[in-house]
Amino acid sequence: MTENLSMAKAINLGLQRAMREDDRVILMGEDIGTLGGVFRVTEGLKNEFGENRVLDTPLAESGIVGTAIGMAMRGYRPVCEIQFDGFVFPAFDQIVSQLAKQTSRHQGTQSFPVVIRIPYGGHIGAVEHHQESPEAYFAHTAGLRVLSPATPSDGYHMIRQAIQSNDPVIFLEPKARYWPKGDVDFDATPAPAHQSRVVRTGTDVTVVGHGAMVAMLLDAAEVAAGEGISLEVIDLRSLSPIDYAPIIASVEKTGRLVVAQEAPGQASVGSEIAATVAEAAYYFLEAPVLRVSGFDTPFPPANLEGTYLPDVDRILDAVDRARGF
Amino acid sequence: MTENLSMAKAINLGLQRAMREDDRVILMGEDIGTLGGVFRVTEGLKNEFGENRVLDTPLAESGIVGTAIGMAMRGYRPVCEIQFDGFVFPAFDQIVSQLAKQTSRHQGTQSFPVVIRIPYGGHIGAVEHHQESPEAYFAHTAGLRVLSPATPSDGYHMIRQAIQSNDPVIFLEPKARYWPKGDVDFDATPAPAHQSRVVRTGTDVTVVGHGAMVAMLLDAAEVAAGEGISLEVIDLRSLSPIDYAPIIASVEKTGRLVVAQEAPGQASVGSEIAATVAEAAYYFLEAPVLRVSGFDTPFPPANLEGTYLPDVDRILDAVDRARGF
Amino acid sequence: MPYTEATLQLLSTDGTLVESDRTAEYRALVDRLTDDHLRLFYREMVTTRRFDIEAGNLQRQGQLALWIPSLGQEAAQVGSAFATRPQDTIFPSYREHSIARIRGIDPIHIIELLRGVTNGGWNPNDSRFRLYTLVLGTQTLHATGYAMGIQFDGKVGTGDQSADEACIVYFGDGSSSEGDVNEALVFAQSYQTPQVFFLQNNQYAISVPVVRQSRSPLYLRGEGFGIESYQIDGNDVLISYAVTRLAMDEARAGHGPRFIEAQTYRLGAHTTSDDPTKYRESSEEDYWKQRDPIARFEKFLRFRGESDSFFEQVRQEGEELAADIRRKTVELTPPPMDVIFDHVYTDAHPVTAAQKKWLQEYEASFGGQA
Amino acid sequence: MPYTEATLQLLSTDGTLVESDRTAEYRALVDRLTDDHLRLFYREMVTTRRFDIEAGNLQRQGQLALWIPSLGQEAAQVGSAFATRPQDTIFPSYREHSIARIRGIDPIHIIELLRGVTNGGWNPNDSRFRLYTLVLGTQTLHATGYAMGIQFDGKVGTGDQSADEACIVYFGDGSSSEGDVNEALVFAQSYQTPQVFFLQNNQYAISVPVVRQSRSPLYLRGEGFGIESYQIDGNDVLISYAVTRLAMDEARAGHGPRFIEAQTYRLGAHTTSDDPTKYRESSEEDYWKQRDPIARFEKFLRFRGESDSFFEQVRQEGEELAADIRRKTVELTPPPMDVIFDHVYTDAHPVTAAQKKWLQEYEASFGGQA
Ligand SMILES: Cc1ncc(C[n+]2csc(CCOP(=O)(O)OP(=O)(O)O)c2C)c(N)n1
Ligand SMILES: Cc1ncc(C[n+]2csc(CCOP(=O)(O)OP(=O)(O)O)c2C)c(N)n1
Ligand SMILES: [Mg+2]
Ligand SMILES: [Mg+2]
Repeated sequence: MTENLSMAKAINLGLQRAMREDDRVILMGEDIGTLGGVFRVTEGLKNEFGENRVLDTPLAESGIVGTAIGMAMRGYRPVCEIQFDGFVFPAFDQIVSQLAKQTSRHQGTQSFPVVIRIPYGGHIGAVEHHQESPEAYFAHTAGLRVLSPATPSDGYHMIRQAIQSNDPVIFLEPKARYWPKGDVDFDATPAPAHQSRVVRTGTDVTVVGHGAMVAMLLDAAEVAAGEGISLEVIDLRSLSPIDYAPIIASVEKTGRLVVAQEAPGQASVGSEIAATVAEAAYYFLEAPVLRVSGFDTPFPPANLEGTYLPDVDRILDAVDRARGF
Repeated sequence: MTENLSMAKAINLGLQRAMREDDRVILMGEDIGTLGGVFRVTEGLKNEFGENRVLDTPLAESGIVGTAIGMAMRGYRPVCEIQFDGFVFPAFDQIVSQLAKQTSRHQGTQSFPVVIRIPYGGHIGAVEHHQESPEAYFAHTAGLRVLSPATPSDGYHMIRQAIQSNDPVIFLEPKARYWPKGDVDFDATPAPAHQSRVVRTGTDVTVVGHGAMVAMLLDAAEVAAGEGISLEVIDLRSLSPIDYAPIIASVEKTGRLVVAQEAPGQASVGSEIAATVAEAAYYFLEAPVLRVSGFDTPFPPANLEGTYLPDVDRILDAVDRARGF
Repeated sequence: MPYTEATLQLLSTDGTLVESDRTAEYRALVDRLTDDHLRLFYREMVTTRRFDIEAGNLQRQGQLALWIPSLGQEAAQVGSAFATRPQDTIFPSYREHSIARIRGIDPIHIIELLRGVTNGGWNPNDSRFRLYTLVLGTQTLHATGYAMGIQFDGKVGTGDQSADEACIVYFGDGSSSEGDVNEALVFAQSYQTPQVFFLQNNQYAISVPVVRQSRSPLYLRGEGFGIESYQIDGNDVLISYAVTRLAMDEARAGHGPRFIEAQTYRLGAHTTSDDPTKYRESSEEDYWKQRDPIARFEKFLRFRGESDSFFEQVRQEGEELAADIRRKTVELTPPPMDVIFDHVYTDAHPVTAAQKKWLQEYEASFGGQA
Repeated sequence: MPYTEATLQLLSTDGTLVESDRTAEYRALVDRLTDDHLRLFYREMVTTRRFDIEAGNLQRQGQLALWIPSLGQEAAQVGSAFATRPQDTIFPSYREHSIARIRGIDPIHIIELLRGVTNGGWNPNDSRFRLYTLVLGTQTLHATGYAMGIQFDGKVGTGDQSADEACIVYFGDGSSSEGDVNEALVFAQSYQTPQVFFLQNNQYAISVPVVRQSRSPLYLRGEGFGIESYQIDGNDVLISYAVTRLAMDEARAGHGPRFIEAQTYRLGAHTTSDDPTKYRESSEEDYWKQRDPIARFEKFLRFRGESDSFFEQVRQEGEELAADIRRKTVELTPPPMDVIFDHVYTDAHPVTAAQKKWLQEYEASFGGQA
């Protein structure tokens, strides 16, 4: 069955299906129960599954992730919601020193299937700490998997895959994409979650991104097409591990790569992709890999987010520069 | 006056001098007072300056950094010690959401001259969480400066520069280099802390690294020289910002670059350097920038650290591969 | 019900003073207040509420991204704020609009923050009212560190209350669960900092009732850390003033930190994004409306013979403030793009400098086309 | 002095039982212990101490990178460990060697951890003794989450103490300052988890005396969070057993969490890297040596008529354990390099797979030269 849904609703349905299929799936977070989450992603779930499976937790992020780890030790599959990107850092120690390392520390005796959902990214005009893109911190951390859907369909399928994964997953939900609708085929067999995907084919320059940036790249490709430039757009979907095969295959064709992200550029996922592709596609690249990122500054006041965040123009500027080599 | 000292002692003297010169410098941390720190870097300072300037704090890292921020608001210049690399994460929120952003949030009305000293890195055979290299997390975070000395001389001068800086500084002290001695000229005018430095000139391949890796690179250069290969070695010193000028100048000469670090490679400082140099020195590179890193796994049990950490052989392997292009 | 045996109160819901041995020392402080003081309390509560309503309207009209009302919490805030001395430093959470005003901050700067014009808004060294902090609880540690700085400066316990300093930090019932708040209590008790922890228990953390944070009264939390703690009726401006006043005096005198839990209620939504009907009963709201801090204090003032003209005048002031804010808000312009880069670091920084330059040139490159 | 009015004790320093109304219910529990039980308590304390000394020797001889002794804390540990039931789960800190042994773990696995052979060491699902945790306090939240899992499973408060479960988590006086421990208390009280918080107050966090963490007794911390709390003489194995036993029973019965502060003393160094003469007086150590948990219990057993041959037999067992550990330690070999990559993830992972393969090929490339 296919329905036209927002990503928020798609993830909601993905959570619901996962919970129906496996009663060891527990949701936990601030305001996710009665209220259904500040983005309503968990709406209705407490009603259906009760307060022992949809937990309105005390207000303490380290507590949320730390207790989720303990539940995983007991065989549960907790799905934590962090209310906003900027509020994941109080839980950072539990994520980086505990969750990410537990599987290795246990050497095969215990899995840690904990999902941490984080609404992230800009474009919503919100106050400080509510528009950040913290993915680099997690992509750098061995032991975690990091996913970010860009469409309602991926929202539905990837949250289910994240919950099915036996590993800790940081699940980054692009807030800017919560509301636009798209078709979701509930019965489709989804691609593996770690695969990146060509979402528009082209021949001149490859552009890759994730989350809300994918729609921006598609817009840019549309504008570029009007100028006679053909962009191939790749949706990363997984930020750790990164599936390089489609990227390299694309670069072998186009010879040019632009990586776009909202996060600050320094020591970021964009850096990683640029470095790896520059090495792996060395003989095919006709220009250096160019990166378009948020500036290396704190996220500015919302009035300036349009200036801070990469937009179609900045992407096309990089495309032009790549073509200029 | 020049003396032959260990880096631990050099930093101790640097702290002492900074405290004598400015009575707003406050040291704080776990066991740094009476005990002088688990690495004895603060030995004798509580005796000299008293317990209001050398604080044995309660055991709470977020508390240490959070109260340091408050002291900075009051005009103090706190220098926090985090006992080991792996224990900085409980303070991560205060570092990333508060310390790093406060200067920008205050828009010129308040500076945040807080130094966070972190003994880091491997080679000491210690248990879990005691051998990590967390620099990527900080290098990715706008608003912080990240320094790492590789020699006693830099230990002495750079800690003073870190304290003099009006910005937050993450000061990473390579534990493996705490004890080897080197000359320290107390009266020398040091190079600016953010500058990288060519520490051995060469012509075939440029190799860059920081902290304990610098000695490793010099060893590798020595071995390579025996095989007739000339390596130019660059000590990064500052990981944020990175001073690319000497690196690019070197690559313009050698055409080849190997970046080495103990940290896991994914989305790391090494990725950033590789990506940036691949772009900035595009016309000069005769091979892709190659990276040698810790594996993308948690730091293994100490028995395996020799296998996990880049060593002379792995560096030379990369050098060979770079030369193979 | 949130009130316990321990709850301190001076002013009952019907606006009469409650006599009790337990509150005698607080009553004495209140008796020393002049009519002008009391009028000031009232004026600040009323005008802030009017401002709050106006800001909510502005948000609905698309002028603000968000508004965070303080409706219902005016007594807890105004009373405690007037209990500080000018040399004391205040660490707010993000809802202490009346306190900002008492500290001389034009509330348009709060509007700027919520409109997305700035992440700060004022110079906290001028007002000794620090910036709003949005990551819950983090400011409690800043306050403790600041209080330690007061100790280093020797500005505590000298016996001169007009020179000694203390600070006060505001946080919510939800925030009390955060590790940082508890670490702040540890440090404060360990170093015996000159500081008051002021917990506004408005019964909710967004949709989550306080019982999820704690099944036992939160002022006991402070006790457990070895800090003298009080629970007050947070809708009684007089007890808020008096208890905070004594606590701050104790802190300034070098007797260490104090902890105050003010039982109050968020009469409106958490923010303009929130819909409280989803998670609470109107009967509960009614209960609290009957305990409205302003209505109660108005009754008290009227008993004391305050004239209609005074109330009318204050109402008028509120209207003027609202009009002023509305005018200033619509005049606000986006900040220059330099705000992104300037002051990220205090000292010169090559990366932000280069990116700023790049952006300027990049923007300039559109000059011809625009 | 660490003991307060509130400190519960059954066995005095001179090995005699203390009579008191306050401890009657605990005394009753102890009276039900058989001679064999009491011998077991003694045996575990003595053999663990001998093991601890041997491990210290091995470290000095370069066989271990580090050793973390439990010297002096045997009573707190052994008593509380025997108070658990097999179905209960234990979350240790990193010093609970006797408890590991009681839970059937060959202490060579602890040696492996400190030798750098593993970051784990045993299968915690077999022993229900979880892995040692080195980031202070983090395990308290894991214990709380686990206890919530017990609740989800309906394994609490069914009235059947032989099927119901609880867990117990150990942490130190220093660790009690960490935000995580306090958040664990918040969650535990909020969800009324079946769980005991067992604080071993050994008076120091490395060099820092407990007064820096708190000027008031730490068991009050638990009270402040609304959790029933006890302070016990941690060098009295009988009170440790009895209070923990009742607390665990309460937890299993669904009456919520309990908090126990055990006043004890780290008789030796923090670890083999540490030199306690730098920060504490020998007079203080002497005070505590006179309160040695083993000597005290030995006196008690001798009063009860335990024979020399028993003590000699236990001594002998300790020697055998030491010899066994020494032999096994020197036989330990470094783990295979696959340990770096395997089990980083449970499911297949391209990056670790590729890096493992790279390393294998890389190492193989030296094959000819080696
Ligand atoms: C660390 C952190 N987590 C979550 C949030 C999101 N958030 C903003 S306000 C709020 C509720 C706060 O409740 P309380 O502390 O009681 O203060 P109140 O809003 O009631 O004044 C939440 C969860 C945040 N700002 N910071
Ligand atoms: C988060 C964290 N910070 C610092 C350390 C370093 N460290 C190891 S043990 C210790 C002292 C712990 O004291 P306490 O909790 O009293 O336990 P004890 O060692 O006395 O049993 C410290 C500071 C650590 N392991 N984890
Ligand atoms: Mg609240
Ligand atoms: Mg201790």
